[in-house]
Amino acid sequence: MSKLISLKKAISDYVNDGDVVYAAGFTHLIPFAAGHEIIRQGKRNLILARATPDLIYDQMVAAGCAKKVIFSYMGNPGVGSLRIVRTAIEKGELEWEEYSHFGMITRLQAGASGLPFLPMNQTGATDLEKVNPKIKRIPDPYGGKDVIVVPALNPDVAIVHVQRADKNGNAHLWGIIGEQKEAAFAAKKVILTAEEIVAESVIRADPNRTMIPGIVVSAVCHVPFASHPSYSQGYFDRDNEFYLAWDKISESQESVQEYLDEWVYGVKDRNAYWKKLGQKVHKRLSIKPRYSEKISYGKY
Amino acid sequence: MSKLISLKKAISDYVNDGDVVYAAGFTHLIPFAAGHEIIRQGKRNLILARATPDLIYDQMVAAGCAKKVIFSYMGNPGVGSLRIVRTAIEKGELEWEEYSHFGMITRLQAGASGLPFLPMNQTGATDLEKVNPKIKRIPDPYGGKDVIVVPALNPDVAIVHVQRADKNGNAHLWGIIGEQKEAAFAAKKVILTAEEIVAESVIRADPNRTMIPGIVVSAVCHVPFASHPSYSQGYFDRDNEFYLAWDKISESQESVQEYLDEWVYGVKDRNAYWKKLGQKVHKRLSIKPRYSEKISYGKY
Amino acid sequence: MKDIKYSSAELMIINAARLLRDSDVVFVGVGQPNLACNLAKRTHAPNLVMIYEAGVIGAEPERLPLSIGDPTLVSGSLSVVSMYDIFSNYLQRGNVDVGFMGGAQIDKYGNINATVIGGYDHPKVRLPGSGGSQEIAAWANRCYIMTPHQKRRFPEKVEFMTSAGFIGGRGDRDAAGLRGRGMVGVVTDIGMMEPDESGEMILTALHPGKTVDEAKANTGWDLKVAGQIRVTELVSKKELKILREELDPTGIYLKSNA
Amino acid sequence: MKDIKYSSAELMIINAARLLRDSDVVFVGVGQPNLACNLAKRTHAPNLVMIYEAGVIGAEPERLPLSIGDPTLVSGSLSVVSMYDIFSNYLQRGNVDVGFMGGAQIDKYGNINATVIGGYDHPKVRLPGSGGSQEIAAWANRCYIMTPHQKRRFPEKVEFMTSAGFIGGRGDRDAAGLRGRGMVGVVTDIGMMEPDESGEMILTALHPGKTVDEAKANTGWDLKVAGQIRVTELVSKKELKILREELDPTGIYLKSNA
Repeated sequence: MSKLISLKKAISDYVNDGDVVYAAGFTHLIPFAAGHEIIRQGKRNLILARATPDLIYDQMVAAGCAKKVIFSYMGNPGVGSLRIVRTAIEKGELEWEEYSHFGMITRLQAGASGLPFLPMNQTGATDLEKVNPKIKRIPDPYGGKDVIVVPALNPDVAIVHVQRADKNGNAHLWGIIGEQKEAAFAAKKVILTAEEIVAESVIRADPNRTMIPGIVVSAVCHVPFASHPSYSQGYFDRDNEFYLAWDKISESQESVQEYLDEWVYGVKDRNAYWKKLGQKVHKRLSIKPRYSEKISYGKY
Repeated sequence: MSKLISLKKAISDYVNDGDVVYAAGFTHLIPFAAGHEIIRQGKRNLILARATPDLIYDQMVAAGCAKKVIFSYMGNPGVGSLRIVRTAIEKGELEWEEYSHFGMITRLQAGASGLPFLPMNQTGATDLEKVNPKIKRIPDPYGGKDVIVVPALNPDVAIVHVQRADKNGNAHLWGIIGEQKEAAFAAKKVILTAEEIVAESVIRADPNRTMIPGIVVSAVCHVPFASHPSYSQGYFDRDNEFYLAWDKISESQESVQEYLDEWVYGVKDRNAYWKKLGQKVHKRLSIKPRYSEKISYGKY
Repeated sequence: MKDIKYSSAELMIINAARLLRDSDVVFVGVGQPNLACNLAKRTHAPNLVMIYEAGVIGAEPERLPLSIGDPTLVSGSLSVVSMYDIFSNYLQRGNVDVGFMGGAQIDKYGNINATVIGGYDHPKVRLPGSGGSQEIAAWANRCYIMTPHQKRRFPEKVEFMTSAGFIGGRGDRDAAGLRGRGMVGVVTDIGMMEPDESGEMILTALHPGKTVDEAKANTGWDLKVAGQIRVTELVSKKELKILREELDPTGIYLKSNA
Repeated sequence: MKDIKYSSAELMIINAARLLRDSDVVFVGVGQPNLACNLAKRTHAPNLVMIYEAGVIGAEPERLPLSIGDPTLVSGSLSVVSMYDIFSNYLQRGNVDVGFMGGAQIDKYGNINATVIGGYDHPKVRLPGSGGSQEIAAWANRCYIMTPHQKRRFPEKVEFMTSAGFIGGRGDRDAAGLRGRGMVGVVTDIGMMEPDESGEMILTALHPGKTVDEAKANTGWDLKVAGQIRVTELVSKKELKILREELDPTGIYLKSNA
């Protein structure tokens, strides 16, 4: 029953040209390794959905993988503009569909719940509603103000990076948990990358920590450091220098191409990428442990 | 900023006659101590809401505290009928309002979210919809089947028992987490009882475990064993013998009155109740620890 | 083999267990359904994933759980989630293969009453109510029920429809747009009923030694019989041994209808 | 005191910090709002609860967070929840007292544009978009914004309303049924604007040494001035010391507009 395969095979088997892909995460656990593998395999016409598209979507758009983005905040987190996506939109070269954060996450929550839509209260700001026909308003059947509704989002594939999973895809994650759970339940297929593959007994020792159950997972891939230059809470730090560097790299097509050639096309997999980063970077990103207090579930 | 007070004071200050009370829990962490204190203080005309009213609501109804129950499954869990509530309904002495589990929990989730209502998919079983006018159906604005909607439930008071909390009400809970979080966010006031009051640093050592934040809590009460005869995962076992015994006790008004006289009116507080239970019961309910695997959040 | 003795409960549990497939995700109730699932897991379905409406996924109870929220279901399980999540992300989303139903009455179209006998507003017998069964019946891929074959339990039409089978016939279920296939098997102590093309429950199997007449006499509607009626496999020593020695050694759930 | 030197950023951050009350629950952004909140916490508001849209409650960052999802916000915080929970249970439910807004434009009625300059379909400058600001503006009890006082940042009417202030006047906000009180304070490097009874932002305070004429000249609408105009308290050595030595020792956010 093991779903443990290489990331290369997972992307090849479960991501098709034209798919709606949700590479989940809010700043934390961003699945860069999977994004790079998608670029290497030359997937095309993807619809890239995420509340917060960041550098990995910038890179995938730069590599020509995407025809559209669905988002609610498009930025280089903590740095500034997401130059490539932004320029592609300004030039009319990329389709986009836009929500507020709550609208975007509500779409996923509806998808995860198997509902056709979910409501939100009014915000008074109606301009997004005017430009996005998927955002509608309906009466409150209990006599209050009209509510805003958005339709379910059910991506073809969700890609989620986690701290630890067993070979069946039961996964513990902690720190900022953004919309990972919702993306996994909403999607038709789920590719999991994990810092560590652990025995099922480790998962079963703390079931309240399991946010994604194996029953919704298609593939489990052991990919340490898959989230670099983002981070994995408790494993390594965010590479802020790279986020700053990307602000420069993404200023010209040439430097972007050079980056992709060297760091994506030029490496076989994440292991090669991590080695290439070198010990100085490894050391800069290393962190000391800070442990949780244990709890007892009790023998019953 | 400490909200730590006695349970007696908490019930006196925050529970008023006529309130909608949600004493949360699905078999686990049922706040019996708070229910007994409500009985001792002679609160009247309460509307008792919970997906799964069990023995504590049976006792509160028997003691004359309630005028109505709102529920989705009324039973003595694992044993059978909830005799007192059932008889009161059959005799027309108690009002009731009824949902499916999902309907009941959806009402709370809407309440917790600050929404006027939430939708559910159709189930084909329409009889409950016919007898409960709060259950409505509305069109799917995206062209699918009509959906069923239920209105938000915002109890006046939620009572939640937790394994550990700090004095401000930030609480860790684990094991079956039922609808505790939703009840706490939905309610206007929250009374927390806790097996242990811990330093804030214990809570901060595992923030992903915190399901209820102090900012929504009105009172924190240190009440070990507050959930007996239900249980607290990792602390003690469910007293199944009592659940079986209640099936007999609740057969006659006399034996119920005797029970209340001895175990509720006859004891000052939960501490006295627990002592009165005696060492044999304590030993029968004691459990051996089974610890979670620790995680690291990392020093950043 | 013919001198193996078993109770009605054991007969039903063993036959229900056989309906489960390896890797099924099952929404389990306590009592007999729990025993059936654990028996299947210990025989032909080792990868069965047991889900409880209390929010527990992948339970591996070390002792016999005495309620649906027993702490033994939690310790060592794969995941524990909120009630809202279990009903939305698991059940409504379509992640549950099998649901086990309970109820006081089940009718000709597999509809279940677990709410009330007599009028709703002035009940003669007030039953526990839906709990999760309204949703399980609608959204699990396959639903089963185990119940002794008695006329009062099988009326032609339930007095209150707590959970939908095929409503007034299969077309009604399709019209409501329910994702699950509905009540696909009723296991009794006489045999088994399954829906025909119209959604009517018909007799499709008999346990060894039981007869069509017994089944008809104990059913509240004019029970049709399948063209090919199956006789269920004999209860095996192995199945009984697991039930009696490992799963319910004190016979809490096995003794009924002995 | 008059020889204390500070940057525009420091002036705005210190004045924003002063608007926070002890025990406020604040929805914090990174950068200047984060510094303002941490400054308030270290001075007059030790019980301030800082919430981040990444889902972190009660953060006590040990280093300067460089993004809204910095791991230092998580380690040692009171709680971490999903994005859906932070927007529904916290913000929409009304558990947030203060929201700090950002945006490229803010208009006469406190509405914010963080979406686009030029037409939406063919943008001249495509900005990041709403993120959480549409909801923060609607549902936090009090909203503040810090922004340099420049004409292009203060147009009479935003080109795209990402987040509502008072829309076309206070009546519009009431009609939409928004729970929060809206944009109650705009802190600039010249002074402060607050809404009058109609919801129009008017000049209510000046920083020491600044003038009404400066404010008017740098505002895109005909800026009204409050009857009683306040002069803000001088920036103190203590406030500057905390900012410079404890909170942003390398001056990442403090240096701007120096």
